[in-house]
Amino acid sequence: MTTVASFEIKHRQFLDANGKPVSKKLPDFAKDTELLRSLYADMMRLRVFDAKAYALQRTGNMGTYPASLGQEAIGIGYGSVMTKEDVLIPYYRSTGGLLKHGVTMEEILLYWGGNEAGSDYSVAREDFPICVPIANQCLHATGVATAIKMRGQKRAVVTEIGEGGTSEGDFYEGINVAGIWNLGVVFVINNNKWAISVPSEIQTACDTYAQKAISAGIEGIQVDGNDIIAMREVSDYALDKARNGGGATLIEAVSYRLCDHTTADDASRYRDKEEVEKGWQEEPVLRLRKYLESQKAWSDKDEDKLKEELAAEIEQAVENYRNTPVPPPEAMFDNLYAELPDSVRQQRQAAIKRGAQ
Amino acid sequence: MTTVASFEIKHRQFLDANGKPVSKKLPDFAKDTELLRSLYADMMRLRVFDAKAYALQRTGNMGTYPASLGQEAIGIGYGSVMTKEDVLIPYYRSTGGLLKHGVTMEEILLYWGGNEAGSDYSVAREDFPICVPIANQCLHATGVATAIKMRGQKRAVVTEIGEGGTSEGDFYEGINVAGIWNLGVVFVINNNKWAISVPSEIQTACDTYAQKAISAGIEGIQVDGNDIIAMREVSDYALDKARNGGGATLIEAVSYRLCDHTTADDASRYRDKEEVEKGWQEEPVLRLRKYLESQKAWSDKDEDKLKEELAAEIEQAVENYRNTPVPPPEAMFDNLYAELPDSVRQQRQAAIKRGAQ
Amino acid sequence: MPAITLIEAVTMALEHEMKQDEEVVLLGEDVGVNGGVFRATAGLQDKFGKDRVIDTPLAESMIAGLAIGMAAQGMKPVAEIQFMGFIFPAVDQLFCHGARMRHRTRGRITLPMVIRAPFGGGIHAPEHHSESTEALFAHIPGLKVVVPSNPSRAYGLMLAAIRDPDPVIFLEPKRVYRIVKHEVEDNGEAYPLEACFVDREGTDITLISWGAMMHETLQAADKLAEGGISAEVIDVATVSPIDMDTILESVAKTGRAMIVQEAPKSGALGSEIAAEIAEKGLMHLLAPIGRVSGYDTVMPYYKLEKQYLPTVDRILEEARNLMEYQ
Amino acid sequence: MPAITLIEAVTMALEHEMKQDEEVVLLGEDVGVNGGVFRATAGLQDKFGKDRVIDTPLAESMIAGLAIGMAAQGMKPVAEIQFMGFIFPAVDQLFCHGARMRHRTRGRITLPMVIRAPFGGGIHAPEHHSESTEALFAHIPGLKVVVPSNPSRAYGLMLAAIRDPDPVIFLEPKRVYRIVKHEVEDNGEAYPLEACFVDREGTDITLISWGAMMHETLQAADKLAEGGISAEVIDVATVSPIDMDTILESVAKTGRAMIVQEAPKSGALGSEIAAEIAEKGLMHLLAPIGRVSGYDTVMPYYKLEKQYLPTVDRILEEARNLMEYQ
Ligand SMILES: Cc1ncc(C[n+]2csc(CCOP(=O)(O)OP(=O)(O)O)c2C)c(N)n1
Ligand SMILES: Cc1ncc(C[n+]2csc(CCOP(=O)(O)OP(=O)(O)O)c2C)c(N)n1
Ligand SMILES: [Mg+2]
Ligand SMILES: [Mg+2]
Repeated sequence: MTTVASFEIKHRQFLDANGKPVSKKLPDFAKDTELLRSLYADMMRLRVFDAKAYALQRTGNMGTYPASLGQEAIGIGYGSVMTKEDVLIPYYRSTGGLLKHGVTMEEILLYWGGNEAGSDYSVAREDFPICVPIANQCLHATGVATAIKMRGQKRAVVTEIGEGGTSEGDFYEGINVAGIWNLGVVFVINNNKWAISVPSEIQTACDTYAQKAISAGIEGIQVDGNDIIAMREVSDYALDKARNGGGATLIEAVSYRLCDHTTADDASRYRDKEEVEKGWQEEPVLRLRKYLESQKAWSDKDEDKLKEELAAEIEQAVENYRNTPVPPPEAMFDNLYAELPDSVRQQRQAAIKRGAQ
Repeated sequence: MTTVASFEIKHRQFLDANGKPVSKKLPDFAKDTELLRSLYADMMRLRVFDAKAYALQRTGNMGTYPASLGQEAIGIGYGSVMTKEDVLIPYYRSTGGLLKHGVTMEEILLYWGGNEAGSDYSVAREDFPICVPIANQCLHATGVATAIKMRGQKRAVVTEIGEGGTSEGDFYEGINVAGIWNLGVVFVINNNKWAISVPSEIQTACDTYAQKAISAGIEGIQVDGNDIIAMREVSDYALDKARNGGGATLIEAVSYRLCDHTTADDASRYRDKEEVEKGWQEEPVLRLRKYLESQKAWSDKDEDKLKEELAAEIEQAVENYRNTPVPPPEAMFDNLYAELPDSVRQQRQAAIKRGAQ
Repeated sequence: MPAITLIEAVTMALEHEMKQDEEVVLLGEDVGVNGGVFRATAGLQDKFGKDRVIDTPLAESMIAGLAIGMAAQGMKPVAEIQFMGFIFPAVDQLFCHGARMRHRTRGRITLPMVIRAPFGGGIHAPEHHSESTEALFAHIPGLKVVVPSNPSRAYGLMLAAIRDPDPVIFLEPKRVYRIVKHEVEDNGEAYPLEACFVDREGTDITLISWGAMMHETLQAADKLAEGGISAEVIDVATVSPIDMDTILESVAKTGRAMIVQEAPKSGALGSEIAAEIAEKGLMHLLAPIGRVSGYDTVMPYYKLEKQYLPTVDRILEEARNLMEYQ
Repeated sequence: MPAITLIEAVTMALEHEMKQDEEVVLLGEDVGVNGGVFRATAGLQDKFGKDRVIDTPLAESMIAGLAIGMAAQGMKPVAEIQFMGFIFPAVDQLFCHGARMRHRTRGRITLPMVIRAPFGGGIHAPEHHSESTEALFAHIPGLKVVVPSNPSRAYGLMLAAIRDPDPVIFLEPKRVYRIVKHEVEDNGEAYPLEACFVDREGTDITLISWGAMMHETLQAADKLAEGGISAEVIDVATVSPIDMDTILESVAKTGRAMIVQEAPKSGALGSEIAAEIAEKGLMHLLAPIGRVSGYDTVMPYYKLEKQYLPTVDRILEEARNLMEYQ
């Protein structure tokens, strides 16, 4: 037999689990200590916000919430290289990306608190609302990128999906068309090893998720998703390529879900403690802190100050969230169509009347 | 960056377009002249049958029909290595595979003639009916293979799909689960270059369809689908593997659709004559004939005799088809459920009454 | 002004709107060079180029998802699903996102998109090519579902669908693609959505239908007239949301209502119309509400499709039953 | 005999049938080690092994397609779709193949399979987790659609669904998964499919419901009784095909019919029931046919779900209107 095609999948990592560089050549931006400190702050911000959201749910003040614990470098990584003009098509665990792209904490809380106002982003107006059905957001990303391409704009579209989500047909349809039309989409797979209780072995027979790119004729890169430097570097490359007509990239960010799937889940039912402990040794926040410390760029004092600031910021967001009134009954109808049909208008009136009772 | 995975796609061909061996090592079975002569007869049988089906449609005696012109080596190739115990999950252009697996010409005509009796196969009782919606048959194949695996049986499942069909999510979901569960499925892609009027470039950015296997962690092989020897050899390998716990294979059979998409299509609207002429130079039937002739294993007399036999066989099938009465109105209801619900029973009575009017 | 068929009217409306509004783009399987398997987009790629008449890969979920993404950016995609029987891979996109993007973002993201699909039986097509499942779409709040029954309506309603700021499912009755011609002026005038058309006034019974079945229904009305029965005939046209006012008004006048539909009877649109009449117009009813429908069984392969589809005779029989009801 | 909840009754029925019949296998997302996100399959993988309680990859079309393939080989797959809001990727498989395999092969290949899915609102779940779209499935000939409203019915109907030789969509009202307990004997006795349950006899009005809304409906019936109104209450249970005989008989007796459903009003199951009554029971009606429904809008995020869902008060209001109708 003759060989008609051959492929390789590359892996990117800069910092090891202890925050030590694995190679001498760090990317240029890694020399910018202020930048690294801000990335650290962003990851901490997400972590503290998550903890608060959990607490709100546990105390009956919010609905189900999916945290990003252990996966902070992913959303903060790609989010940190997005411009305002780029578009984010998030899934439910894209809190990091959303926050970095300007969606407010209050909006995120409102969303998970069961209020549509949370999807009416004040800043990132073109970003899609959080996608709960698995994988179909991939196709929205290709549609947005199609419009962008047709209009000759230089904007990247980023979408994120879990490794479990790659089993859905929509994921493949998305990367396939992105390949064919050379669309400026960056598909980020958060490979946190679990899809609720289902381990990654049940989602694929592949060694990497990055190799799924080969089926679409696009570039696939595996990155250590707990290494914010690698995550940012690869994202920067991919988004830049996307903006400049270079086409789509599939990034597999290898990480680990240190938390339960959501507040509605109890991962101890199906995961070994040891595995989770091992996960903690790889986690991204401490890893960057260790590196910063090794560079004398972070101290306990910095840490305390940051925590204080974050606490205040989050407290304010929570207060705003809690002070947001429940929408009136007519909110159920008011954005159904541009103009409400007569038949439904009668139902709206009835709902208002009943709500007032 | 470090390399974490690498892959190659192999291509298999034995005979060139002129029926000359491209290498000295033909597979063993190719020494069996009787076998090759029978494969030739099978391809001719399909070709003559197709022509008859076309004529029936053109004369108002049958509905839409999709021919296999130029692609005969594919279905005859994999069909020739299927045992009775293997299961075929066909698509609408799997006439070759169906015929080889025991489905009768009459049944195939009844199907395209709008009569469900055509899907009630008298021989291949476990084969699925022809699948018209693109790609969802891939998942039936994995389901059948799951049952076979759970029962510890040694049976292969074969399913066929067009290259256009690989753009559908169900195709990927199918190969993905076949990889994970190590299912004994052989996925055959008929890459006839066109999906109705849409050329292959619009279905994929890949150089090969075989590489889509990489996304599922299964073996992918590209084969010259106009070379029946290669087609049979690769199919034999894949089916054998499937029966013996070796898991799934994706076979891309590269061919060309010499005919219109179906009788309802007019390919001259969107295809260049030259391209079709080039296609004729690669076609599988003449290719094998040339090889057989070079081996002194086929003569004009053989050809005439074969054509005569086929004509008679097909005439008989057509006669049976044409003598099959239109089903009575109650046939609409009689296999809706094992037992017809009362409400529908009343409709059945009404339909019978109206039909009699 | 030459007379044109329903499908030519679709083409004319698409072309009109593409000229008017450069955000309008067509996409789907075989819509480009081939001009669609039914020729609805014939010639348009030549006129507007490959960027505005886009042959997509073969994937319906993708087509719907692309349309959603493009519409979110302010384009006005008109996507073709080749046959309604193949729309199912797209319903996840349409139901979970298409129908509710405006709602869930409080109007921040809106989707001015159209999904076109030929539907219905009667052309001896293969399996899965002949179903009428409009009721599935009509049950989903946030979608509008439109079914033109003749060339003029195809033109006017298609313009309205494209201009509508929300997603519209536009279902084309393929059996009547070419059976009647109307003189349709290419004047860019849209018909209103959410309005029934009263095609014939009458006093004894209201016949309610849409799409291809309008033709049998109108023929039945003719025959009823010959027998001295005056039927009012309503073309629902926008089957979701339905303009029930027009229907209820008519039933108030005639006292008898009968729905004619091609879909299986159970849980179909006819059920919704009957239920509304039973709720809001009961006091006017002189007879039960009739429904002439496809049967509650799988659409048969084509040899039996004539037995499946409602006929003029079936309509007449049921109408006479209702007239004779005491 | 300990009292058990609806979800425990589902588990008991699954376990019973798995013991009885080794062709019965469970599959779905998280059904294995985790026992399902609602715990419907809790403990079953321990008891029956990984071959019979199968955690699948995350793909609903695949789950349905696998079930079809397995059932075609004579197995009896019971597949879980984690929430009804995620069933849409599977409808292509269910509508194009699941519903019609027996029909199109003239009975050669049959599909004894069950698709389970929790559905409905009221538990403060995230987006897409609270819809009631049973009407979509009920419109497809060849499927049976079953909705148990309480623990005993969940047990008896689940046994029937698994034993049924054709595909059954089994929708579990998750809001009432744990709100009532019944003493249910694990005796392997199935309830008949296609039979309504008359839960309360009455003479003044027939209240018709299914699933979670049965609970509000029964409460409303209590309150009506306090006010001297005798309501007959029917649990439809098998919502397709519907046992209309029982409903029509009841309406013939009471002269008043009202349907209570959680789904959006338009084109819902209630419409079908009302249409059948309007066609076959009109002469008995003393009042319009009432429908108390969810609104014709997108299921809102959870802060407003209480406003969306029909309440006992709404049922009472409508029932009293019908009683007062002249
Ligand atoms: C189409 C669909 N099916 C099922 C679900 C239920 N569900 C929610 S999250 C989840 C697991 C997802 O895992 P993965 O894709 O790995 O993402 P992660 O949650 O780990 O970030 C499932 C099955 C859903 N939301 N959508
Ligand atoms: C889900 C679905 N979408 C669309 C169609 C209409 N259709 C029938 S054949 C075809 C092209 C298929 O091309 P390909 O997969 O390459 O197979 P080929 O016909 O070339 O063998 C299309 C679009 C269909 N049958 N099913
Ligand atoms: Mg995951
Ligand atoms: Mg092809």
